[in-house]
Amino acid sequence: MPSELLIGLIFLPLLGACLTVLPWRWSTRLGVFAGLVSLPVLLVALTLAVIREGAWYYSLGGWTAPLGIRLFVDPLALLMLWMVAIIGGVAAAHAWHDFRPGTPEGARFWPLWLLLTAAMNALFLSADLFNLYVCLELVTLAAIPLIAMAGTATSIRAAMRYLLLALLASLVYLLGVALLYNATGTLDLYLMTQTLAASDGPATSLAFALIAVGLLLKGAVFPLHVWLPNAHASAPGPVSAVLSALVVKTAVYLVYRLWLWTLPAEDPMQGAVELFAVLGAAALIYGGILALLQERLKLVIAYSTVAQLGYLLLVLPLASVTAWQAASYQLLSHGLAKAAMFLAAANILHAVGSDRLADLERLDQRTPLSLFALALGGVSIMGLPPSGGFLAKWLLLEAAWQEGRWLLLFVLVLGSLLAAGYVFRILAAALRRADPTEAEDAEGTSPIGRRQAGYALLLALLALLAGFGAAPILEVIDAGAPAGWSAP
Amino acid sequence: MNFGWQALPLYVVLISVVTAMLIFALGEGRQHVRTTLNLGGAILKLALIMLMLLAIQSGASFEFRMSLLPGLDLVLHADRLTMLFATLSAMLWLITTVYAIGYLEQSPNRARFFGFFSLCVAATMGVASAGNLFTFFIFYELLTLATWPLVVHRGTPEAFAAGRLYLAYTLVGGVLVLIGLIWLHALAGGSDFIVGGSLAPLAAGNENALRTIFVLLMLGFGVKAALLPLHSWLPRAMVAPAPVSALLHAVAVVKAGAFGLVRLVQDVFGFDLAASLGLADVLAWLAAATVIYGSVLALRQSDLKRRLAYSTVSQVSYIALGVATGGMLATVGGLVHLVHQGLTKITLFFCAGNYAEGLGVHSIEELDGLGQRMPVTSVCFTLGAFGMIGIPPLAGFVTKWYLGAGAVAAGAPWIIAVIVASTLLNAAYFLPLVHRLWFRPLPEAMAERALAIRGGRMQALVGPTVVVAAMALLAGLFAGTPGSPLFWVIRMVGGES
Amino acid sequence: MIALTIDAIIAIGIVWLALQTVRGANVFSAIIMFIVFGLIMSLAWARLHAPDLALAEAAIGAGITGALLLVTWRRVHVLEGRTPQVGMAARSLWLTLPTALAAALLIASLGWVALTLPAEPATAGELAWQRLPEMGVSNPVTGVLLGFRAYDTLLEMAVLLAAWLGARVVASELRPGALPGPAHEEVPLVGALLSLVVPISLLVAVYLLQAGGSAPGGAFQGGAVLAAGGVLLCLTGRLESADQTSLIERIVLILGLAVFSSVGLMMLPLGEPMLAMPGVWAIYLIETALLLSIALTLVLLFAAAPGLRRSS
Amino acid sequence: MILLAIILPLLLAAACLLWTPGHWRALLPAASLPAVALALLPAERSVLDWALLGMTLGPDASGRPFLLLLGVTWTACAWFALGYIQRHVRSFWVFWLLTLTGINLVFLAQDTAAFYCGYALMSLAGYGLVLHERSGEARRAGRVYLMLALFGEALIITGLFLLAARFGNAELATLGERFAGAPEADPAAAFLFAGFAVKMGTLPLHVWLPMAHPVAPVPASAILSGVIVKAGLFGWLRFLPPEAAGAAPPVLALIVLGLAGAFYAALFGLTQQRPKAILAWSTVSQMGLLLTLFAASLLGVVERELLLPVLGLWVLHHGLNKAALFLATGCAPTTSSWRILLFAFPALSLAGLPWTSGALAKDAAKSGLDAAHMPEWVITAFALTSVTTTLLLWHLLVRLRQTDKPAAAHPAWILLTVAGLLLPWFWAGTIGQAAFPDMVKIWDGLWPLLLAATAILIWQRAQIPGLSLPEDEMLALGRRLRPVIEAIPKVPKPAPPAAEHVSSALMSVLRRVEGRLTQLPIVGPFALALLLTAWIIGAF
Amino acid sequence: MSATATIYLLTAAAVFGIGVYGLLQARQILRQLLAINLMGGAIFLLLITLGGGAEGPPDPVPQAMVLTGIVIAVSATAFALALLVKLQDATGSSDLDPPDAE
Repeated sequence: MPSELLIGLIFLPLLGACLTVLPWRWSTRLGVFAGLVSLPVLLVALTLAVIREGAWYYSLGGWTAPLGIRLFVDPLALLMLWMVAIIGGVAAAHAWHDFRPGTPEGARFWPLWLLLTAAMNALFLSADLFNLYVCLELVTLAAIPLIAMAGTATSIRAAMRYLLLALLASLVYLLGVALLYNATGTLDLYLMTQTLAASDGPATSLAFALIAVGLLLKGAVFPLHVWLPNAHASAPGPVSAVLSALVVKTAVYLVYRLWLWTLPAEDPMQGAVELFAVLGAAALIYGGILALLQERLKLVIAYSTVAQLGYLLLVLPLASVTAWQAASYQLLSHGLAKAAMFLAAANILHAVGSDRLADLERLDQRTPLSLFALALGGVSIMGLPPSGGFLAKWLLLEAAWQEGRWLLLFVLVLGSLLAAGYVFRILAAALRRADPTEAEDAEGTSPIGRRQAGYALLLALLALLAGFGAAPILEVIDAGAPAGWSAP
Repeated sequence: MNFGWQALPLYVVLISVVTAMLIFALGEGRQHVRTTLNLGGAILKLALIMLMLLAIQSGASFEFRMSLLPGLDLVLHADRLTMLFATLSAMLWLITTVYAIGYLEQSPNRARFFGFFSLCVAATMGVASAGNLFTFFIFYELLTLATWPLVVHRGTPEAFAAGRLYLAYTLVGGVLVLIGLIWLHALAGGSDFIVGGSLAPLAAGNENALRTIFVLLMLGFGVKAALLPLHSWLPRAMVAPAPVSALLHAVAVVKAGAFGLVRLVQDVFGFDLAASLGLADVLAWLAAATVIYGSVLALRQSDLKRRLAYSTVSQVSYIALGVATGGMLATVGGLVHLVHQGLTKITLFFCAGNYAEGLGVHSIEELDGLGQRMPVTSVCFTLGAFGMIGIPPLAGFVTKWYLGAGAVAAGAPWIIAVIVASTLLNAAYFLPLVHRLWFRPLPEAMAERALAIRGGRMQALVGPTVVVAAMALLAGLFAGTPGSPLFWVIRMVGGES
Repeated sequence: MIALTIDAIIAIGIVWLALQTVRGANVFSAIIMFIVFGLIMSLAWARLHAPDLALAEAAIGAGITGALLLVTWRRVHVLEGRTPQVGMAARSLWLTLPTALAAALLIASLGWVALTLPAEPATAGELAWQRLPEMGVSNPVTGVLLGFRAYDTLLEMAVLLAAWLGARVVASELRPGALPGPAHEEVPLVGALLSLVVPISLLVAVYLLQAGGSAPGGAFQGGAVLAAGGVLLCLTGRLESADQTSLIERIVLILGLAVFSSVGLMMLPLGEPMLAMPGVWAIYLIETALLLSIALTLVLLFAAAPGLRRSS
Repeated sequence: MILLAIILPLLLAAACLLWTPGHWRALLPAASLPAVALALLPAERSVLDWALLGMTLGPDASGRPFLLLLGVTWTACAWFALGYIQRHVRSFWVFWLLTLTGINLVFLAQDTAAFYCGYALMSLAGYGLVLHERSGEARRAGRVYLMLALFGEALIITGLFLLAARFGNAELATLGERFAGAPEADPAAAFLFAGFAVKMGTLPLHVWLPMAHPVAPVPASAILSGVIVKAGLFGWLRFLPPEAAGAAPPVLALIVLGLAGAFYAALFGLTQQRPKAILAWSTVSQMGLLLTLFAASLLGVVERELLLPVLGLWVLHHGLNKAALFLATGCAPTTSSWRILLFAFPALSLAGLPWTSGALAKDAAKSGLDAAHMPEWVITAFALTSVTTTLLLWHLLVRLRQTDKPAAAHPAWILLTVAGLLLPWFWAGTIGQAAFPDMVKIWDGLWPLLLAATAILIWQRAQIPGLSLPEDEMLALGRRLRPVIEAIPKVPKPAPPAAEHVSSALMSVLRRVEGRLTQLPIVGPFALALLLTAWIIGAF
Repeated sequence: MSATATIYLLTAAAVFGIGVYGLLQARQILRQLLAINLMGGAIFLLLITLGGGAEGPPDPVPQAMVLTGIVIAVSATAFALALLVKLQDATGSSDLDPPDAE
């Protein structure tokens, strides 16, 4: 039974996408419901199964690896799937208003959205390098049109740049896969390990280097982040949320998989984690500073993503159970918080008509709920308690401390200060009053506005709650720590 | 986790959180509901605290524990120190709320204001009842968050500049605490506050680590406590409305920092360990320097609230000074100042607010002759000023008495020089104000200016002022009475060390 | 030796054409070079014992891609009346040099690594040969595509669908379609030619489809050929763009994905694993659906139109 | 009664704060009557352990003369003030009554904290009295008064801290026994001595006194000079038991200081022009004498026992007479012969004319000093101060005649003068010091007066021109020095840091970098470089 | 390794490099897309050659992969071309980095 859950996670959205292509309104609704609402239900069952049975493989078509393609589910995958379900689901609910079924926009939006969901689910479950390539391409090709749905010149330009670099990234990755296949005779992530341990030579390391660069490009890691800010900032709100919270994480997820699971512990290529850490540190600082320099709300949030991704790479050299917890929790809390912020930003943009920081005065009057969601998300991003982000930062610092990485510690701290800088810059802009004596104007928020704000708030509250519910989550996560990281 | 009777500290914190949320949800209109909520929350909280106080008197103990991370618990408990701070904040919150309702009448963004106001108090309660450093830190940072909107409440460029500075300082301070905390966690695990310190068994071999940790935490808490090189945010934060300044200075932010220092010395390191590592001296010197420096700078301010702010810089360090001096007497002096400074300073800020609201008076020069226009406020101000100087029988005297005696008893007579010098400086910057109030002629323009507070507003503004002034007076006058802050502190220190 | 010479010539041709594509005097000639590059590539595939690829490269890589490139080039450059720009000259040396250097390093290292790779037969490949009989088809490539790695193929259909959906999202309202309007001037011979070519393409497609089981060919090649027929119909104005995607078109578009998924799911209740093929018929069923979907998607992508209809 | 003494003035002060004193103002002088009762009625003691740090209040032997002085003088002066004060009436009475509360507390306190509480209240409320006229001169005087008062308080509190560390809120009565041998004794005693010396106007801490007393309204000057300065002495007596002085008390040094003050002040007073300033300097001089006596009482327990009544008598005598003289300055004493007579009684009493209370006090003092085995020159010098005092009071009379403006003679003045004549005798009787002088003593009292009279005659004959010096002699010196101090060059402020420029430049650079980075030909090589780096890390 | 394999491997390496260079250097997006397709072709060539295509019997797995890759490439190219047209509509330029932006 549990394995059918995996199938459901991939194929329900996929078939849902097929349904939404059909022209009827009911088919779209049915497709969306089948593809999105079912996910949390499946995941509850899956979570119980994972807790009960631990990680397991599922061979598609009954063809065992290395011949066939396997699915693999473990706590990390489970975490990512949950994020897809929750963040994707809430973002979809938010999108429901702007992209109603039956309208031309809705007809264009939902199939892509469901394909994106299916692609991410497939990606997080796949255990096959080439299959992952297909998944990555599907993610890219589903995500970029969604960016372009905004229709503005900036969004088109951003989509184009994203597309070109994503294609470059995919191809670089594919080249690596080709080399690896030849060197190991298999495409399975987990079978490969044994062969890799036996083989050595420049080919596998070049292959991993290629894969790394491909993933770093897709994951928008400094200095290869250049496509991200505009793409994320110019997309429609729910799309931005999913892009920042989930899509870029796919690449990071694969880096984790490859370096922590596939690569043997003693492989010299493990040295690349130091490079990742350096890049992560640079991203943290650079992204933070750039976020401080932005004049538009969504760009600030987008650069914040660049910075926050740095945390995820910084963890790699630490190799401890704490570091593992830190990485998982950062994945989760950043996802929730960032999605909340983008949804809130979309509401603000909608209400104000501009997301230039200079135009955002008196937001606490105009869009109080969205601002609140934005602020709560910001709290988590800054890593201030009580929030999931705080716990993640705490774990990161603790992990860095345990390993005696002082420089890393410094960078982490600096990064969080920069984050505080840009978050509070937004809030300051939002609370500003052009004329302090001016009387309040009771602009009522429309019911729709309230509902839309409610979605952002929901995610923000989840990010907040993550600050309290860590113990059970981490208990599950701990069981999935990669080999070598679980030792106390 | 235990959500029953034992979790009372949690509920005390939650009351304010819920109040805040309801206020946010209520929005800008519905003034009466909001007022009812505000006062209801404050009174309920005070009642709960009184209940806890009684229970603790009769030997009960409270603890709420919840695992946040493996090996790290969120602990809320209630020891005597908690109750001291919690009672003070709850009481002053109630009074300040009344005051703020009057103060902000007709001004915009009240929902936001009162929401964050409540949140701020929730954080303060959390700080008070935190049972370990980790929990303390959580609420400490929450406090930063909740205060910032209050600091920038006016929405003017100066307010934002002040807010920026405030954040820069407090966030960096938070980071320092965080680092220290992580280090400590690595050394000692999630150590709870234990009277006399929980680190003593670790001391051997870890001296330098512990020293560094102490300094990190000290600087971190020192930011909010406005210790010497870290104080500049405080005067700038004066752009906030008067109730905020009052709360900031008397109850919440600054006190949280000072309270952190107390916890650090008393319950984390323990005074003996801190002293044997030479750390208590460091803190004492720093605090002493702050005491003097703050006073000297206060002398140079011509804006009333800024002068009060620098006075706070100076006065709050008494707390740290007392605790760092060690010994029963000085500790009593330091801890009791937690309450005394709160009462006195809130009086002064209320008065400053009354002057500002009533006659638009902000600078010291404008105080001339106001004793005639606003006699009650001026009497309260005078009482507050005398309390700050430490003139008996006001509360400030009791503090200084114990501090001074404690300094000698602890073999650090140089501290007397600090206290005396500070007293003189206090007098030097407060007495001219009193002089202006009572002995300068009232300028024509001021005599003709209409008093902007009257009617119900008058009661809401002057009433709390009188109440806190009376409390500041009575806390000193009846210091020997059972139930007075001094009495409580003496029992606490005497019973525990 | 002769074989080696041929290989060398093909290789030189490939590299030269690649260079020409990149350095071509103008975009148009670059596209032409690229199309030729694709054709030569299919020769290389043939030389490398990959006839399936040779077919696919010719039909898709060179054919459809080329057609897409050319029609887009026309829409972007010619219709706008812009003078084609010189390819490389505009970048300054400071921008060119690092790239060139890096590319050269890349070529060197890639070449070196590829040459030092131990040429050991791959395990997965060996297994595929061994277990091919279980699939019921004799073409190992089809076996892999629709059997062992059917999941890849399924997702690939999703990619194709996503591409079409994406193209719909960014469809230009200002410049509808690349198709000639109704007033297109008819060349006399075209009609006769079409009436010959289109049925042939259909025939070839069907042949490729059924041959895929045992010989080179399959849904992709067949679909591409069918699409080529469709492209011709478009180019000659037999088909013109419609404002809406018709229901049939929609169904055909998702047909591949839906049928593939359904067949895969079908076995689940029977206790079989997902995507286990119930028999050869299922492979052919899926292949047919894939062929139709691929062909229609490619034609629609070429036409850059929501849908097609017969010209009035 | 004790509480009444504290609370009555407080209540009246509150009443005055709220309402301008109206027809009930006649009550105001009564505020100080409980003190009289406390001085005369049998001792009682209240322990108020709920108040402050645990208060104990009650009159004792050393306090009674002070209380008597306080009660009588204050009542009389208040009576005088009822009519005299016309401006800032409320303010005057509030401070008047607060001062009264404070000094009551000082004289009644039996524990350290309560004493200090009263002392501080008295000092600060006294500021209001000094400043009553609100003139520029009053302000200046007030400022100096306040600064020195605070300085004194600071010294006192320092001393008290030192005591408190050992004894807590020490009960004053037993302080002496416990003081002995305590390591803090010496520094505590030094601080306390210096602190109270400020109030006493002991050289060189007297600066405030000649400034403050003249500017205050007449009744205020009267109590300042007559009563409040005595609080300093009272503090000495309370906190400096003979045991406190330790092994080698610097008694002689203190005596010299006291005598020097007595002579210096009297002589300096001769250079003054304003009657009240002259009287103030006289007070400084007299306080020097009290210091001498007090110093002698430090020698040991026996000496203290011996001199304590003498000090009490002296306090009573000087207080009443000095207050009477101050009131006299408000009653145009030279405008009629009976007024001159009335003026002469206290003046001559101060000068020590036999049969006056002054003579009584001086005799007692001399015999006390004798009994304390003081060197002969001390006693001689002590006697010689009568000469200077006489000269000074003569000078006062001369100045009064030149400046007097017509004014009504207030009955309070007469009352006080009479009290000054009689009360010390009465008091001496109650403590067994009253004795009619024999001839030796009469001569002892008379020769200084004769000497002074001779000097006056010579002076008038020789027509030596009067010298006029400012009242605030030390501050005047300071003013001379100011240009010198200001000439010291100031350290220039450093230029504002260039950090802002640097950071904004950095920001614009970063913006440009980010703009460039988005271009493929730039980000591409980066990616390739990363690739090679990663590869090199892994492969080599 | 056979000579044929060597030849094609080197060809693949060269074409990939040329593709990278072209992608990064080209101004027009059309050219960049061509370059991307060249890179794809090079990878496919590498896969097949390494998959024993030169010696036979060929490994069917890489062949299937390449087939999938080709379809993906054409999908991506098709979408990119549609986006290009839209880009020109929206910005009036078919370049990402117009010369004046430098």
